[in-house]
Amino acid sequence: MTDVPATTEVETGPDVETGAAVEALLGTDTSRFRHDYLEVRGLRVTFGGFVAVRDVDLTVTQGDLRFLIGPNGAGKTTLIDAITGLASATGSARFGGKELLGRGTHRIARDGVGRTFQTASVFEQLTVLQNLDIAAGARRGPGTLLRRRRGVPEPVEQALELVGLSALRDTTAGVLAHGQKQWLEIGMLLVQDAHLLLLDEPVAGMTHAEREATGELLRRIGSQRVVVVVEHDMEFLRSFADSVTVMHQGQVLAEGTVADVQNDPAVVEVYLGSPVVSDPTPPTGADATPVSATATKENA
Amino acid sequence: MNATPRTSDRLATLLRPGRSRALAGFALAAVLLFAVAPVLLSPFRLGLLAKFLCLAMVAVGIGLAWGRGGLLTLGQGVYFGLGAYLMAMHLKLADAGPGGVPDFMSLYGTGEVPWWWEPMRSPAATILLIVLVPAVLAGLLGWAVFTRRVRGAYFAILSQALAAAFAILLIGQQQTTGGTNGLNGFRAFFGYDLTDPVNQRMLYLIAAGVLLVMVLVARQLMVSRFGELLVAVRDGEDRVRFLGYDPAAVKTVVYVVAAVMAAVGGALFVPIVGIISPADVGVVPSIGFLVGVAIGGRATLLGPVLGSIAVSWAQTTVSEQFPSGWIYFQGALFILVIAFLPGGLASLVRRRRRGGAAPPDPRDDDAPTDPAPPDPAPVPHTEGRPA
Amino acid sequence: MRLRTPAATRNLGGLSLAALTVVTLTACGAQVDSPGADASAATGTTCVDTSGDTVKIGFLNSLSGTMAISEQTVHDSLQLAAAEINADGGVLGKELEIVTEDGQSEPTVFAEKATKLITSDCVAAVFGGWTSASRKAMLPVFESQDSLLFYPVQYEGLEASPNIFYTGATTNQQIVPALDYLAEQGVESLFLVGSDYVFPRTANKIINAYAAAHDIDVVGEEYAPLGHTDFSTIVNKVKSADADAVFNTLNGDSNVAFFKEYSNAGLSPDEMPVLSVSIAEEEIGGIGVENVKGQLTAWNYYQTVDTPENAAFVEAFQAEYGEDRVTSDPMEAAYDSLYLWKGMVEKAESFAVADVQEAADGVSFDAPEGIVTVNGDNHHIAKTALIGRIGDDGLIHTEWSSEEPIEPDPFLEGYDWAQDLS
Amino acid sequence: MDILLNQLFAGLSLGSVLLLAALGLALTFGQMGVINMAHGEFMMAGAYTAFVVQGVIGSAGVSLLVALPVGFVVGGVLGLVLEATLIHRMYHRPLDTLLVTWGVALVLQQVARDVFGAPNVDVTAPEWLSGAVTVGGIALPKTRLFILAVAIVCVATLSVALRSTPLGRRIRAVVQNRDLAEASGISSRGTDRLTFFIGSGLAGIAGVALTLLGSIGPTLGTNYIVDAFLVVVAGGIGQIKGTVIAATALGLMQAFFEYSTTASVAKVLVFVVIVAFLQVRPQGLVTVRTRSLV
Repeated sequence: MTDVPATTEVETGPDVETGAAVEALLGTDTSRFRHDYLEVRGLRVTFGGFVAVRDVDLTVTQGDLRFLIGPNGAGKTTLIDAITGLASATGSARFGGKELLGRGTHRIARDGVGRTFQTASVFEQLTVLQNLDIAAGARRGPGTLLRRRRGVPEPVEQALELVGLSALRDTTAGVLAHGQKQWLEIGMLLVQDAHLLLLDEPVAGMTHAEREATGELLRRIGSQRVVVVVEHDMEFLRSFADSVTVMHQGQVLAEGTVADVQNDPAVVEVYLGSPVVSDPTPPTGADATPVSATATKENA
Repeated sequence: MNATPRTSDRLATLLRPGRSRALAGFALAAVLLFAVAPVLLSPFRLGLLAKFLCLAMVAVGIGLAWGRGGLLTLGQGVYFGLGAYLMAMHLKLADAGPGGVPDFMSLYGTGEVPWWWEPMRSPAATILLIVLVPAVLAGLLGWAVFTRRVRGAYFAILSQALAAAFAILLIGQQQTTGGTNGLNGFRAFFGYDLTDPVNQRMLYLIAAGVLLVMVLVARQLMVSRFGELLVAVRDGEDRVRFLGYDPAAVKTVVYVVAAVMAAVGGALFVPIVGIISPADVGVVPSIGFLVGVAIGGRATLLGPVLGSIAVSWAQTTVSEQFPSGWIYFQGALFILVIAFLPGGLASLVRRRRRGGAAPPDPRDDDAPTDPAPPDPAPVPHTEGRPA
Repeated sequence: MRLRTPAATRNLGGLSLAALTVVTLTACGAQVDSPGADASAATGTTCVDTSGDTVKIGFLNSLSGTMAISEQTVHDSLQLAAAEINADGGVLGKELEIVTEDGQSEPTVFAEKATKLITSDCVAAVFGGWTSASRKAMLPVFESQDSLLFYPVQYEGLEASPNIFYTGATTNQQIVPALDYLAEQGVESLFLVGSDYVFPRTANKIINAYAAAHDIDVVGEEYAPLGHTDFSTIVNKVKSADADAVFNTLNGDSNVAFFKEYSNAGLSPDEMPVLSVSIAEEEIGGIGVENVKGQLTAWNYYQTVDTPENAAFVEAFQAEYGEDRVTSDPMEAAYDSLYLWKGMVEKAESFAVADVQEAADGVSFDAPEGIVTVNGDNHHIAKTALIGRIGDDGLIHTEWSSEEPIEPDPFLEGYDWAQDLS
Repeated sequence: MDILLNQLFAGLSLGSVLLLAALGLALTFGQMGVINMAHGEFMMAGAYTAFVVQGVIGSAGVSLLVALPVGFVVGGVLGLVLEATLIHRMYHRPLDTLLVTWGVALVLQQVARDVFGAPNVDVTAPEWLSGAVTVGGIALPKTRLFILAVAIVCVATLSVALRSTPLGRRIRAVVQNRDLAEASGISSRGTDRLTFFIGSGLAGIAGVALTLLGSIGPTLGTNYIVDAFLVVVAGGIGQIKGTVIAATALGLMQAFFEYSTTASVAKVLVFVVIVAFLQVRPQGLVTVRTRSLV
């Protein structure tokens, strides 16, 4: 089952340049979400006695490809969990004018919030096509559900092309390569018609070329949707991030452009003690102009 | 769209028998059930087969709920019993005549028919209730536990306890349910004399027809988008939730379908076997339903049916020869299949098929998309996450 | 991506629906209210073959499952009786050929296997069954196939089928004498403990009616689910009710837990005796002699019964199955049942069901328990009632006897106080 | 008042029985995710061990005390064999362990039937456990006090062992994060086996203790297995504390429901209460909060 046909390997991977599909997919019906933004205020998550996320404020607008970084345990994933209803939280998280906290996960998803997971989570026993078709179908009625799928819905076809998995549409998702699974997940977010995309380490384990392709894709998506990316890869971040939020011990440590946060002494201090970052060029040190976390917020 | 056969398509196709094969399979089954069996088998063996077909109906539902939906339901005896008891109540009342009192009530009870027996005087109401009561109970229970995300082992154990409680309840209400004796001694089925061999054959044919219809329903559910969604819920309930679906609804639907199938099987079991007692609905028979499903192949369409019939048949014939040997045989078979061949015998068949040539048109399949990878072990991953 | 036509599905559905409709329409048999229904009801066209040197009979006991504990013993004594009869020249000169089937402790299996024995194996009679549920399940089979069942266990009465011979006690040969005995001993209050199933519930109905007519207070009535293992609450209730005696209709395993709890709670046979109707010699070993010694039982047979027939029976049984084996009432009743059938057949000079039924009345047998006689009206057996006390040796010793065989009265029609019962 | 105290004791006693039956499950199911339906048959094996030990030693007074550790070993070894042959290949599919072990349970029951015969056998309670202790007008049967004590000792030993011995730490480490534990050099295979050995051994002890109360027959285990699983489910997974509370609560409920209604109705009521309870707390009474998701 591991013998993914060699002929297909040539053309896998997001293909943003030939992006008629991108326009078709991203361009459809974004009007109702245009100029929407994610607004998090005073968000707090506790597990038992442990405060995982402490009074986080965060604003992300459309067109601002936001990266969320921080050492392990900083609360990045928990923050996403809270926004998507997986972890119960206090405070406020609004998107498209709607309060997200306190609602069921599937209802939040229906309001246009989608996410991916650290370990790509696709339905391994279903084909690529079936995965996308399910992602596209949350609003289907019983009549449609109880009938067999005939043909491929337009958005699914576009997504297949966009994430470069057209040739593998009938392959069981479980046998896809790691990067392909992550593209599939992104594709699922797109057909799901998510307008807030929360991506948890989307390029982990990818080759350099694959990262570049993914980054281009994210940039394209980010221009039309609200996108938050959790990522450890600093090179990737420098190439594609419009802005960065640094979290540490459940709090927002700094926020701003890549350059801003790289020069932030607080950030430097945290990261020097942490081996997680594979950053080949460490921040330039304490003599750089200090930028306070509160000040950089205006950039957002 | 592009219809050129792709290499990857072949892969997918290999997992699915072609449409012609499915059609041939159904036709063969229909011929066997409707033409061959009634001719070849003695009335006694035909009656046995009819009973096995009723049990196979439960298996179809379990195949859907467990094989496809990942819901290990250890309490199907409850729904089987509901259908059976409702039917048995009707038959008892019909035997007693209009306004009459079933014999056992005057013997062991007050000689008054309790109010909740009354609707079963009407044949139409009985048939309606046989479907409605299990559907409503399964719907309520399923919705309650699934929305609270009780799943995996928790659900299995709860459903098992439900079966235990149901049997105790039945036994305790001797005056109205017949207690351990259950309900038996029926004379007629909707006016037809049950001792007449012609009518017994008719019952067999009805059972065969109903089973075929159920298999078709199951097939439609499996190949539909709902079937794909069901597999998705089984393998990644949380992921499905993040796509905007409510997995509880999906699970509840399949649980209800399985419950109704079990109830219909139970309802037909009663006139065919002539008795329903708590011994047929408790914990042990409930697990017994799973044996055939597991051995046949839980995630396939026909695996549960064939497995269930084969196991019942083996139980009858082997136990005729070796009473205690049957238990070793059944136990060992069950252990070996579950541990080493989780896809059931169906996965052996499919494994062999993979060696064969691919059908001409890869997309022209009419069979249920089987989500289980053929090799090495189709593991319907169920959430066993402890917290 | 080619779209699939739905034709295949539709044809298929149509095909099977059509087939179903056709066969259903054409395959209508007799309706109950149509003329001739009664004739077709008794279509038991027998296939019993008596032309050769042998005649087939069926033994149907649970050899697996929960009831195997009890039914295996019955099976053993049936085998013993068959071997004896064959050694003695068979029945009407024909050797008995035994077909054994396993009831698997499930009523539906009993019904299924009974059908098989009658219609496939063509046996002349079937011997077996234990639980009421198994008998109730088999009854319609024997009636519709017009065959014979010999049922060897004491039971709750309220039944009489022309196709069943009941060779164990009915209520007026066990429960009523037991109550007579207790009343004689001056018992004025009773506590009833039973398993939650048909025999205890029916027995307790009778006991309540008896008590009402004989100035006995029933101070408590408790039922435990079958397989119940914790009797502390029930024993607490028994203890606080402080009755003169306990009438115990618990079944099987529950007796063990009950008696252990009973003696642990400091209750003894001297202050509050327990009279049991389901504990035979077989069960005493499992309960533990120290927990039940001195308690009372009501049966029609004990291993200690002092008759030459019993001495021979016990000796033969132990020679066959081992010195450590004990004999009990249901085993003896099963043993009797085969000899009674032999007596009926030889009196009728025919194996045919109708002839046997005809000849049944008055057939008697010098059984280990004493003489037993078939009542042709209700197909039960006249038996002597014995109250016994469990001794240190684990056997039961007769304490009181009705002296005379009691005529069976399954519906208690001869008892004034029981008129409202059914 | 006496009745109230009597029932209180009856409930506690029943709770201790349930606890003994469920404690091993709390380890194998709660900590390892294995749904061992043969747990009841391990109890049965323990009970037959008591029977055999009594036959060898003769004296009832000593044999019970000898049977407890021997029963632990017998149950444990059975568990070890089961783990090594079947369970270890199935950790990733817990529901299948349920079915496999059910098949094992069937076979074990039949083995018992063929080896020891279908009828029940009896273990004589030692002289020093006969009768009752009267406290404040309430007669407390010594056998039940003994079982209560055995349950308490088992719980105490287990929780101390889990908390403060290197073995216990290894078990907890593997339970909480198998991969990490393996990366840290803990052999998860060894730890799995050990956990299963101890869990199954506890079933053996439970079986020995139960000989004081009920029958010893092939189906002994089936009478307890459903209730034992309900205890673990209601108690929540991962901590012994939940199991203890749930067992006690279930025992008390059963005793008081049974007193005010009947034993049958009480069983049904207890089930209803558990379902309702799981509506409120789907993960049981005591849960380990965890961040691991999906």
